[in-house]
Amino acid sequence: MSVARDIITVAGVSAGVFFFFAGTVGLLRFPDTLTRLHALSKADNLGLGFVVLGLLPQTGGLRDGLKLISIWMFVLLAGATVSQLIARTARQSGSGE
Amino acid sequence: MSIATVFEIALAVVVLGLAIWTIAVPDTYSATVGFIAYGLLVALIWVRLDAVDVALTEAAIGGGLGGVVLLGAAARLRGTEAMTMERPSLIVRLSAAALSASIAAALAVAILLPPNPAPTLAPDVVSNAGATGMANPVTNVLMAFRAMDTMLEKVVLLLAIVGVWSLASDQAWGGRPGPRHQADPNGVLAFLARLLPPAGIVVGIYILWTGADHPGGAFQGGAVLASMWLLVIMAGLVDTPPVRSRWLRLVLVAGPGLFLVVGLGGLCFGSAFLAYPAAFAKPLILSIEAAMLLTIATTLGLLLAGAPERSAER
Amino acid sequence: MLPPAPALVTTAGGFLLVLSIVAPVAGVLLEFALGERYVRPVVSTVIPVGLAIAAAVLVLLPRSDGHLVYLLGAWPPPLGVALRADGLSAVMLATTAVVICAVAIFAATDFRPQSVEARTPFAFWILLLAIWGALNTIFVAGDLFTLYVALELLTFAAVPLVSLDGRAETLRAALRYLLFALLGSVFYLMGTALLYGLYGTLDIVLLSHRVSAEPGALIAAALMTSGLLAKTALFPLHLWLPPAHAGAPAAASAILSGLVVKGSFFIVVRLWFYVLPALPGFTAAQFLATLGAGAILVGSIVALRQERLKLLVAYSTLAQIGYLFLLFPLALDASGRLETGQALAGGLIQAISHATAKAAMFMAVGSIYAGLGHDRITGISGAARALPLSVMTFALAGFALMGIQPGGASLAKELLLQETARTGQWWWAGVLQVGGMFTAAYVVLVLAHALSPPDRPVALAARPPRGSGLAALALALCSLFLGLLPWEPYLPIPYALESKLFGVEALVKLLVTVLGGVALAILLSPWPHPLAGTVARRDLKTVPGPFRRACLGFGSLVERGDHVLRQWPAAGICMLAVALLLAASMFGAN
Amino acid sequence: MSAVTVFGLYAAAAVGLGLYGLITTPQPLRKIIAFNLLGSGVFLLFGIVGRRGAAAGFGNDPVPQALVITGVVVAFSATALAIALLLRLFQIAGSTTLNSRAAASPRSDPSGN
Repeated sequence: MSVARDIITVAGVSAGVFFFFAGTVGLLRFPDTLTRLHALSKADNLGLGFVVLGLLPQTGGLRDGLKLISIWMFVLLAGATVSQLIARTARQSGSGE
Repeated sequence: MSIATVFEIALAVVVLGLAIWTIAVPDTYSATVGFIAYGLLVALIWVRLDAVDVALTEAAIGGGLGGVVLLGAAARLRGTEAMTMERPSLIVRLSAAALSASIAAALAVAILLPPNPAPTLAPDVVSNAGATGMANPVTNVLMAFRAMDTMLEKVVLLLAIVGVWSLASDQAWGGRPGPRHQADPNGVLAFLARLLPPAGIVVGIYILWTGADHPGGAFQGGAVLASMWLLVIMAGLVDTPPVRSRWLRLVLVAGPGLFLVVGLGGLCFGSAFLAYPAAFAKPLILSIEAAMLLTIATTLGLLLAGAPERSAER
Repeated sequence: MLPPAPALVTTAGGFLLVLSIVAPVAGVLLEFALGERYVRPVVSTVIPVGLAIAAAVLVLLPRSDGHLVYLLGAWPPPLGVALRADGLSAVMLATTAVVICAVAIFAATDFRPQSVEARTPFAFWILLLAIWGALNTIFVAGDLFTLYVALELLTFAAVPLVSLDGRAETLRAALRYLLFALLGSVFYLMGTALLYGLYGTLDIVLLSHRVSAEPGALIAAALMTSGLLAKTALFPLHLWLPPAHAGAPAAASAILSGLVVKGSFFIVVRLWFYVLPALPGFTAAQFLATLGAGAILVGSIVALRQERLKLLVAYSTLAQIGYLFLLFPLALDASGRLETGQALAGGLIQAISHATAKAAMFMAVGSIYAGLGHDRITGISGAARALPLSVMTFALAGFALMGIQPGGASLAKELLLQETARTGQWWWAGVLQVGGMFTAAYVVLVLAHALSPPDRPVALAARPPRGSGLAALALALCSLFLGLLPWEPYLPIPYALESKLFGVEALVKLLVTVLGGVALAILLSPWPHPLAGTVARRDLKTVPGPFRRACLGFGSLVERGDHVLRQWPAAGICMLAVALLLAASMFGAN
Repeated sequence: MSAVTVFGLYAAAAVGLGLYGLITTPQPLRKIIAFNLLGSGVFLLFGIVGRRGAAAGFGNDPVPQALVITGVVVAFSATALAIALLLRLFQIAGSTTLNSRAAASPRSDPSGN
């Protein structure tokens, strides 16, 4: 049973790390603000989601699991809002080209 | 070499790189952004040092709110910073580098020569924890064993507010701090400012409450509440209160005031100043912390808002 | 278990120490919460209470064996924090109370609360009580980290005082002050971290038993000392002091110059004499005093070249701070350990004498500024007739500082001179004498200008209120009669000294000081001499022209050097160099 | 190498970097950032001291932790006050240089030397 849990964890966290890595590469390589933002927000949301998913089997109980999931939800919410704001500023100031 | 050590070395190297970048990068704005990332990674170091209370504080106050203050200033000063002043001459820089390196080396020697066995007060803290009825050792130190320091540091926060306010122009005195934020009431920021604070307030109070037995406490909770307040202000949903407001003044002195009153109670009726009667220790400490939470949240928020700039009338 | 040491039990009357901190802090909170209308009742309650507490400590201390101890929360150190008062704390508490009281009376009209709340009175009165609370904490704290918090409290209260008037110049001064003071506190904090790591306590008494000459402890001592020196503005770490002290409003300058720098000085004394008396050793003590001598020389020469009176007084503070640090080598015993003896007493009395006299001086200068509308030294002729009270206050405070009997400075100088003879360090005797002459020089210079007849009748811009003038005068008189006070219960002073203070020999010494001062003033002040037509002309004739020109050239060189040292990078480099040199000399001694 | 060694070396390096930045950067805002860096290094010193004093079931001595929490809050207040001063200075003077040219340059000698 614990082996199965560990496998899920390793798989989930590895997937998360992959997305973070991809997002970081995108942040560094993409040419302008909007595309960078795209890489960053998408990869981070997915990456954190997979990390949380991977960690869920390791939690002690329902409470801790809920805490983990709510962390992810908060990051989603904040990330979405901030990306929106950055994108709008970028478009208004014309630096999104 | 264990995997933990590899991770720690990697962490130290990354943090060091960020620190160097923060100092060396020509653009001030970039330096500020670098410092925020730095602050969050330093919190990880604190976790590795098994000091979760400090990690929370460092992330919330050192990296988070401190970063916001710096970022705000960098944005306002952008443009002027670049054009300004000449860098010091090469000789000055070289000698500064040499001397700083010597100080760092001396410090490294001093910190890495371990006394054996290393002195610690942890057992003392454990054996006296019964007097307060709380399990978080850091809260015990802050609120009971070294309560005087904590109380005086609340006064430092209050003085910082006085100092910031004293920078107002005479016309704006008594008015509202900071610029008025105009935001689209149906925009995404306003949406977030309506959605997040209820959850944030719960989290802030939870951090305070859990601080009795687990990592957490008034500072960390206060920082969360302060950021919720700032979010609402930045979304233009509420305005900063005028500094003349009597309520505001009362909230700002509530924490140290209650601390002082409880302390004097101990002096008059109990065994000593800032001593808590054993039966009421936990409720007393928690009520002081609750008052402090309110005071800290307001103080931090107002420190970020800055000096009064507009008269109280809209 | 052994019974706890006497320093670790609360003594009778120990609660007074708590009250000495709580009273001003409660005042701060009340002022802030209640606002403008209640400032006057709050201040006029807190000040008498504070005075009474200081007096009670003075009375109780000799009866309880010279020590008051209070364990906060009844937790004994090392876990808890203790407050302790000894003779040094008691006299400093009393001095602070007296100076704060005088400044409050002086400021009562300048910062009069209005019916509508205004900015400056709001800030001033809160900051005044905050400084008082911070200083009292510094004087009675028994724990190095509590001292750190108190130091920060002091800085946070002092910085906004500098920029109260809100001009760009004072804002700049305040920002420099804040940044350099923060650098100082960080150095202090590094030292506390190292000491805790080595000994597992920050309690002063416990540390003094545990501390030994290990590398970590020596580095900690060097770092903490240099941090405190930066906060005290000892030459060459003084970049922030002249603009800050000269730019602040008069009442604030009096507090900053008279009291605030004494806070960090007091912690240096605590650290060196009470935490690690055996560690610094001969070289480090000589080094500190050498910096002090440098401060006397540079501060005095630059003071004599200032055009503005407030800057002159600010630079003279710089010189006087240097004077305080001469006590360290004189307190060494044969084995290189610092003894809490006569030299310490002399240094502390000098600090007290300077606190009272310099506060009075700044208030007098403030009144002259307000009265004439400017404070250019070349334009104050006739001030003695127009503003007799202020000029007299300046004169009395100056006399007290230059060591006229029975002033505190003369007693201090006598004590220190005896120690130079006892320890055979004759070179410091010379510095002490020259320091006195320099003080005489700038006092004489200002008085000569103020007493000289004006070219045209003096038009007063405003008449300073009489209450303010009397408060300053009272403080100057305090300083002038400090030598008559009974110091024995609090400070280690030999009984036989009083007789030496009066008599022919003392008079001759005084005469030499004053004449030396006159000569220095003539040689080093670039301004045209106001009395050139009368007495001084003969002196001028006897001084060969080229010689005076050379002196003036030297003065200008020193001023340039001072200007370079007050640049930020130079001061920062000095700070690091001082820390490293201190560490090196301590390593050399152990 | 233990965590104490690694982070101990880092803390010393951060102090050195912070000092260098504080001394050499001309812009006040950069000085404030450098001060914060310096501060974080000093706080880490406490953390290392505490980590070494791990005992009684705690991974880190709680006393230095409490000292750091107090210190962090004080450092934050200092940052906020310094920034407020800086912004006000900028508002009034239009620049943020700490050297005022008028007051800083040695005045010409009135006696003609």
